[in-house]
Amino acid sequence: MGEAVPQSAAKEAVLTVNNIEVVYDEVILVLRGISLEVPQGEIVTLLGPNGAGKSTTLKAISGLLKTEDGKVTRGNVTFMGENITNRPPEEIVRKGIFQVMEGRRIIEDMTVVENLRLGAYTRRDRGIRKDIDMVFDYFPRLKERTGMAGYLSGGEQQMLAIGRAMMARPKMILLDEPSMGLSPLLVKEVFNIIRSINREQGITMLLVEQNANMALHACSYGYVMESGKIVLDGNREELLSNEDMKEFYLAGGDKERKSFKNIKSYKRRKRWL
Amino acid sequence: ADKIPVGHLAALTGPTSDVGVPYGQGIADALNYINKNGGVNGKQIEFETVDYAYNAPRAVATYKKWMASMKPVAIQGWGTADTEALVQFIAQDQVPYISASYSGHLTDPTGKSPKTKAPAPYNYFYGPSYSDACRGLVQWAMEDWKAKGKEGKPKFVHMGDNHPYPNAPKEACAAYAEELGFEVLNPIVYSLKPADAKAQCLSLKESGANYAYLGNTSGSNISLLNSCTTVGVQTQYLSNIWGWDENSINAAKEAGNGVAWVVGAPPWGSAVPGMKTLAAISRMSDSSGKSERPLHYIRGVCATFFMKDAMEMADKAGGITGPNIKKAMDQMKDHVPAGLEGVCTPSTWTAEDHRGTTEVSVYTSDYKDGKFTMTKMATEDVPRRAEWLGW
Amino acid sequence: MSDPTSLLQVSGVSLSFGGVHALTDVTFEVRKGEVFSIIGPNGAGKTSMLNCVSGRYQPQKGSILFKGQEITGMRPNDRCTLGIGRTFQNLALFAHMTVLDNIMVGRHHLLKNNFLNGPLYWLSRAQKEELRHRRDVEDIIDFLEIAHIRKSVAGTLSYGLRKRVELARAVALRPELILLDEPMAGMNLEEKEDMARYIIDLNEEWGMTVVMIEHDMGVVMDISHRVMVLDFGKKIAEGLPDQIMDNDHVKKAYLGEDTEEPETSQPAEEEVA
Amino acid sequence: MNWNLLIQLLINGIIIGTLYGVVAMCFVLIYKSTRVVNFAQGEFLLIGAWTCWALLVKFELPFYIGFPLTLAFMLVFGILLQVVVLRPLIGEPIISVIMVTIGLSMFFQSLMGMLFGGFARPFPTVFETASVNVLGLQIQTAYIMSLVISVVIMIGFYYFFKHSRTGLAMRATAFNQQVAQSLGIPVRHVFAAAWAISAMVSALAGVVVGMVNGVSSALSFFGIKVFPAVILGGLDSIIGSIVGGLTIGILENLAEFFDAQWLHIGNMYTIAPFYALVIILMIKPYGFFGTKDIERI
Amino acid sequence: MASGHTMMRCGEYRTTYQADTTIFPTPMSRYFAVGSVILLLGAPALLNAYYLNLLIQIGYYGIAALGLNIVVGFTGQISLGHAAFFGFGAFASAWLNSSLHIPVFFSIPLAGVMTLLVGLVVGIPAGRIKGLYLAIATLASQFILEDFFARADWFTGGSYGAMAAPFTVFGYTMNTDQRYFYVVLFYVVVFFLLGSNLLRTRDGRAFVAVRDHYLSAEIMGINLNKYRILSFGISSLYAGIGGALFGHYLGYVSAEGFTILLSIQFLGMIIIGGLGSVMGSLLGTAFMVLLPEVMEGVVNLVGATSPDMTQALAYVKEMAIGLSIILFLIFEPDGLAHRWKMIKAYWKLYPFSY
Ligand SMILES: Nc1ncnc2c1ncn2[C@@H]1O[C@H](COP(=O)(O)OP(=O)(O)OP(=O)(O)O)[C@@H](O)[C@H]1O
Ligand SMILES: Nc1ncnc2c1ncn2[C@@H]1O[C@H](COP(=O)(O)OP(=O)(O)OP(=O)(O)O)[C@@H](O)[C@H]1O
Ligand SMILES: CC(C)C[C@H](N)C(=O)O
Ligand SMILES: [Mg+2]
Ligand SMILES: [Mg+2]
Repeated sequence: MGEAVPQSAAKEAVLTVNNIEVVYDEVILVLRGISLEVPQGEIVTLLGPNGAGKSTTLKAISGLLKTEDGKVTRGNVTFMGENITNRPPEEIVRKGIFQVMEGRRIIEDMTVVENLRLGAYTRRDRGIRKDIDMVFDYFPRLKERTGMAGYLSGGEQQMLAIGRAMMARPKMILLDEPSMGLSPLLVKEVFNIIRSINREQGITMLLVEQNANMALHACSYGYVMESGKIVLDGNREELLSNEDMKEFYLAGGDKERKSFKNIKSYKRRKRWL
Repeated sequence: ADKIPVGHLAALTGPTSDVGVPYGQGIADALNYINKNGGVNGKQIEFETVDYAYNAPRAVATYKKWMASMKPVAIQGWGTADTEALVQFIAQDQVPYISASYSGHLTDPTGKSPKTKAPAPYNYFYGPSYSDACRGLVQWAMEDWKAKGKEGKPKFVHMGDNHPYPNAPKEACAAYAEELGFEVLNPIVYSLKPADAKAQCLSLKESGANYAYLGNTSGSNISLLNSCTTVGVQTQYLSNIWGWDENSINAAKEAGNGVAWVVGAPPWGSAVPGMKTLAAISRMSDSSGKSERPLHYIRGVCATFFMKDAMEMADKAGGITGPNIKKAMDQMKDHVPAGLEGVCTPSTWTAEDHRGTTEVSVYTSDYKDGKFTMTKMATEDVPRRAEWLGW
Repeated sequence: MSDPTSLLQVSGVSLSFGGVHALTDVTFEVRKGEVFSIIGPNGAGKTSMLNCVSGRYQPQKGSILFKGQEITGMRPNDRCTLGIGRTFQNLALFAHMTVLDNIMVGRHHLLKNNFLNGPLYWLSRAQKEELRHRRDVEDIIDFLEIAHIRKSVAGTLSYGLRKRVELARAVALRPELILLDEPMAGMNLEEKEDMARYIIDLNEEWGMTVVMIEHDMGVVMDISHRVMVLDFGKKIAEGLPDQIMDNDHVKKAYLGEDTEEPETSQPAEEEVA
Repeated sequence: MNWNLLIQLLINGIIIGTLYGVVAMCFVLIYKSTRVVNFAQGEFLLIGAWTCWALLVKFELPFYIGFPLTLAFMLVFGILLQVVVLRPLIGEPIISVIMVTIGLSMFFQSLMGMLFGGFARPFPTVFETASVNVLGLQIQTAYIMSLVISVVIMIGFYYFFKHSRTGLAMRATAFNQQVAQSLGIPVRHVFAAAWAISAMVSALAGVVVGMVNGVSSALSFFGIKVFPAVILGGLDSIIGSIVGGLTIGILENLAEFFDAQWLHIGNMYTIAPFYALVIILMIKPYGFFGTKDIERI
Repeated sequence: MASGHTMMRCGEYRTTYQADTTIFPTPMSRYFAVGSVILLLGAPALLNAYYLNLLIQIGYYGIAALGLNIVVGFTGQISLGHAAFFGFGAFASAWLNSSLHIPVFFSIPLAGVMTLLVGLVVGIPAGRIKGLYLAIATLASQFILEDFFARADWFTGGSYGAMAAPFTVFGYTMNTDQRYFYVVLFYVVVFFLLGSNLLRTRDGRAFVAVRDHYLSAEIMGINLNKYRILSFGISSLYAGIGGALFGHYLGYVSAEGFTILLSIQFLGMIIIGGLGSVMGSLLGTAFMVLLPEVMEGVVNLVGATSPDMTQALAYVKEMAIGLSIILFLIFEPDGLAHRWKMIKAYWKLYPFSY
């Protein structure tokens, strides 16, 4: 994906989120009209502060919202021309969208291998064994862990969650903070993996990240959201050179990185709202 | 005309519904029949049937509810636990209570017997008490033992759940058995609910009991006999009045052959004069007149008619009130309700002694190829000892 | 033997689960008033180390001294009374309680009312006591800027906010030693800056000694006084932040500087910043 | 000491215990795939037994037709139950679902009472020889049948959960429905399969008990009676359920032995297993084979 | 705040921490609660015996249900043995009164304390056993206690049960529903207030913390064993008080009244009412007490003319109860308290939903 894509509209969008509104528990309005597009074979990233609604957006796409008493009350989500708004999650998985949930939601009372096999639940081909080995090649640590996955360290669980998504071989992966809790070395590796999966298998990705730097470099297009709204979007270059982005997400950009020690005020947030 | 409020507590569901349903039906049919045929001296009986599922607290709650609203002048009741729980309440409220519990504890109206737990002035039931019935059975058993020419002391065992009903005659009967020359073994507990009882049967078999008293109701006895037959128990079973009937004979099939049990009424269709009235009563809930009513049904009818007769007497003696009905009951001597001759056993109640009868009919049954017969083997006259009052 | 400046002394601690050696003969010391960071690759045993200090795990070998007192066999709830508080890597809030109640639980060992006088609320001193502590808790809430979610049910918060509430809860314990397990995971730059500020204030103004596990090297370098590196359960380095950064082993095993560069224009260090 | 009695009681315990084991297995099956404790388990037995009884007695079908028909009926019943009652509850707190099974139990208990009355009904004779001799103890043929079938089922389940894709999916569903759904597991189908299989196997147990003791509402008490068995074996262990069942069966009979020989308390048979249960749980809090909770923080 | 402002309150306005920690989140709810109690004071004069009886039932079961909610809803330990504790309280009070001649006035609270002690003993396994395993262990205690009731002649009258004398104060016998109602009402008010206070103070929070995340609770300084066992103790106290009130109301106590079925019903009350909700305990109890009565009423419309029909209707009634529970949970799986909250939230924010 080396070349930057100038406009998200340049390629056919596989996934279109059209002005959706999401309500939890029938009362808590969280998303107020989010629209975004993910073109075929690209990596699109979604950034934003805590509580902005990034995870909610992903769950609205994958249908998992339903399992948390949430609902898309307006707008719609289309995947490959098909309306998938409020469809049950397992149906959406079978259509080819796989979400890696935030906070490493692995199945704790199963082994690593069993978790991986479950990742491939919707597949019926023979390649499962081979793919398990592939995951182990990427994350050799996992291979040595034979006990219950619940005893893995945080980072190991994160590896497993990513590995499980690789097993699914979906058309599209929604990644919710994949680099969370990983060591710097592994963060780099995970982004390498993300790019290589994207490139080699042509899997489209929607990536939610806090590591804006990494995410922006990996993506072709990005959105920034705050309090349930998209406040900024643009392709990689645009975002990387945006002054606000530099200040709040990218640590000053070209300038000397300022030390965490010297930040004296908390309330310097810029809000686009 | 004024109505006569009567409460009817029945066990139509729950662990004793197997016998509770026919008995309750007998009472209801009898009451409806009475109302259809002139009532009690022209007064209609107004009765409410409440299913309390053999749950004593529920019976007490129902009683309290009745006393707060309909204020019955008499009650047709059911189980031992609930009737014994209500003894003091009804005495206080002066409500005659005819139960289907034949617990010996209910037979002492004054409490003069040392064995009495509590005086039960307002309690009545029709038939021999459980204690007397069991005494009659062991009496019969001893005769049987001798008739068969066996040597030594026969062994007797009481079997039943840990529940007031099976427990009621436990000690009284064991004492009499001992007196008659039985060796009394440790009682065996088995559940009132039908359940596999092979373990208990193995104990029974090992104990070598010659005579085993079954204190539960028919449903649980069927299971017990099935289990015991499988295990190969050789015992003469002696069943209580609620423990064996047409239904259990059919259900247990060959496994139940030879059970000796207490019967408180002639079987349906016997050649006795009262059968005609009985058939008419039965038609109250079965217009075809085809159903064959089990023994429990017939006893329910008798229990109701004794009450009706007492009400009539009370009416003449100044009004149908609890105390008057009691007085009337206490004056019955070898009484048989009109029209039910040969169906209801002549019964006598006095102000001092509520043992209506101490005569015990012992029957046996035989099942073969889908048919069965019931045969009377003996009528045991149990002594009416003063110290057995209330025990 | 106890050095008045030393708050926590861990000596020769080993811990294994079946065949997995989570910790092997680890020895270190945390001095009063410092910010001490533990870094290391995923699965190195960092969390396990905190678990040994807070009492969740019992090391098979070695001893742990807190304020000169042996705490190795002590129950976790008693250690908290001594002055050890912590946050968790995989969120461990009381999901169905409000944020406020979550933090109030932190006051548990400081409160005196109980099941005998608590129910008599108005008649006993319970009400006064509760309100007094409530004021302290409000201070913490103000300090961590979570006033707006005070009454929210913790389980419905976004990941980042939950981390902050966890910190508030740990602070409410008024510990002398606070153990933070990846406090900045799942936060963007701006939020990390805030978090760093909070930690510095806790350390400098509230006088808490901090032990922190963190993968963001920028944060670690900037705010910690000393750093310890674990790898495969063994301590491989300890020292001032700058020394650690220069350690070859650390560079290789943890930061991954020798691995293939990601396809971005930025050098690796700045990416994680 | 009466060795003969002891041995006979032990054999009896093993036989009854297997039956407990089968019912326990039905329990475990549902628990393992949905985390629901099925309080209506006893009613499944009851429904199965009455259905078979009705087919054999009312419709006068031979056993080899009536019995498979019963199983088929129960399969459909299980699926229907899932579609109508349990599906709307997917994703809701497990405790609500458990309460629903209590509601189901009340409902079916009374429905059966209404349809078939409170009497115990005998089963028609199915096996030529009603009982066979095992080590000197007569044992009903029906029990032998259940023993054989249950061992087969047990082995089947064991492999199913350990190795099949669906088995894995069931375990995943039990762990967390949301995660399972995120993996594309059709939670509804998993539920349906679990309930249907469980209902079917329960029917088998119901028929066996019915053959021996007659069919009556008392059958449903089995549902509660096997709780100790389930727990002793470990809530989520197929093998455990059988071991637990056997343990309880043997315990009951041992209690009967001690009671009959020395204690003479009466009722030890029913109560002793519960004492044993508490003691065993204190030593092994997850039963013999239950999976320990993951205590990781 | 006292001034009668007419403006609608929209959202939350609280100025002191005290106002913020009250049991009643809005003045409305406080007026509502106080108002209901005042209204209830007049109930004996206004209602007939039937309704009074229902209210009394809701009262004593409600106290016990709150107790169960403390152990299940707040501490997260399922108990299947609550009926046994309820029974123990009933027996204990009857026994204290009849054998030790302690007036009923004192025997009721004393019975509560006795039950608390039993609860603590039975709760000991909770220190080691968790989740459903614990639930089944409590099931065991249910059966063990039931067996004890049927056997301990000296204490319970064995399988025959025991008589419980009526409640007397200052020589005044509260033997009618009209009078006994006040006794029950007093206990309900006191124990619900005590309960609410407990739950908003230190130990109450500890219970919830243990439920939500016992591993982190322990690290927050909460002694797990202590609170797990304590919650059994407190829940038993409530059960014991409820049971004692029940015993002296009915006048008769029998082991048959305290079976697993009642335990399950208690569980039903709190699940339907809402786990972890004080008000829910009462709402759920009302539901479970009234449901059979409503069904009875519906069924009586058909009118039974024979035992056969009475029997059939008894079954229909049970079926209807089962069905209502199922339907209720399908449509309101979080319980009545949740629905109540939603209604309140709706009104508070009306007309601005969301
Ligand atoms: N199940 C839920 N019920 C109610 N509110 C919820 C629920 N889940 C999320 N929210 C609310 O929705 C908002 C957005 O949450 P979301 O998890 O999408 O944020 P996020 O952008 O992923 O934040 P983070 O970076 O912290 O993960 C938050 O204010 C949160 O409190
Ligand atoms: N209770 C346990 N049972 C079995 N293995 C465990 C247990 N706790 C930790 N481990 C293992 O010990 C090792 C160290 O785990 P730990 O959680 O301490 O790592 P960590 O340094 O915190 O890693 P991360 O940065 O990924 O969180 C891991 O390999 C983990 O699988
Ligand atoms: C067991 C039943 C037949 C009821 C019986 N009348 C009793 O005494 O309890
Ligand atoms: Mg998120
Ligand atoms: Mg860790």
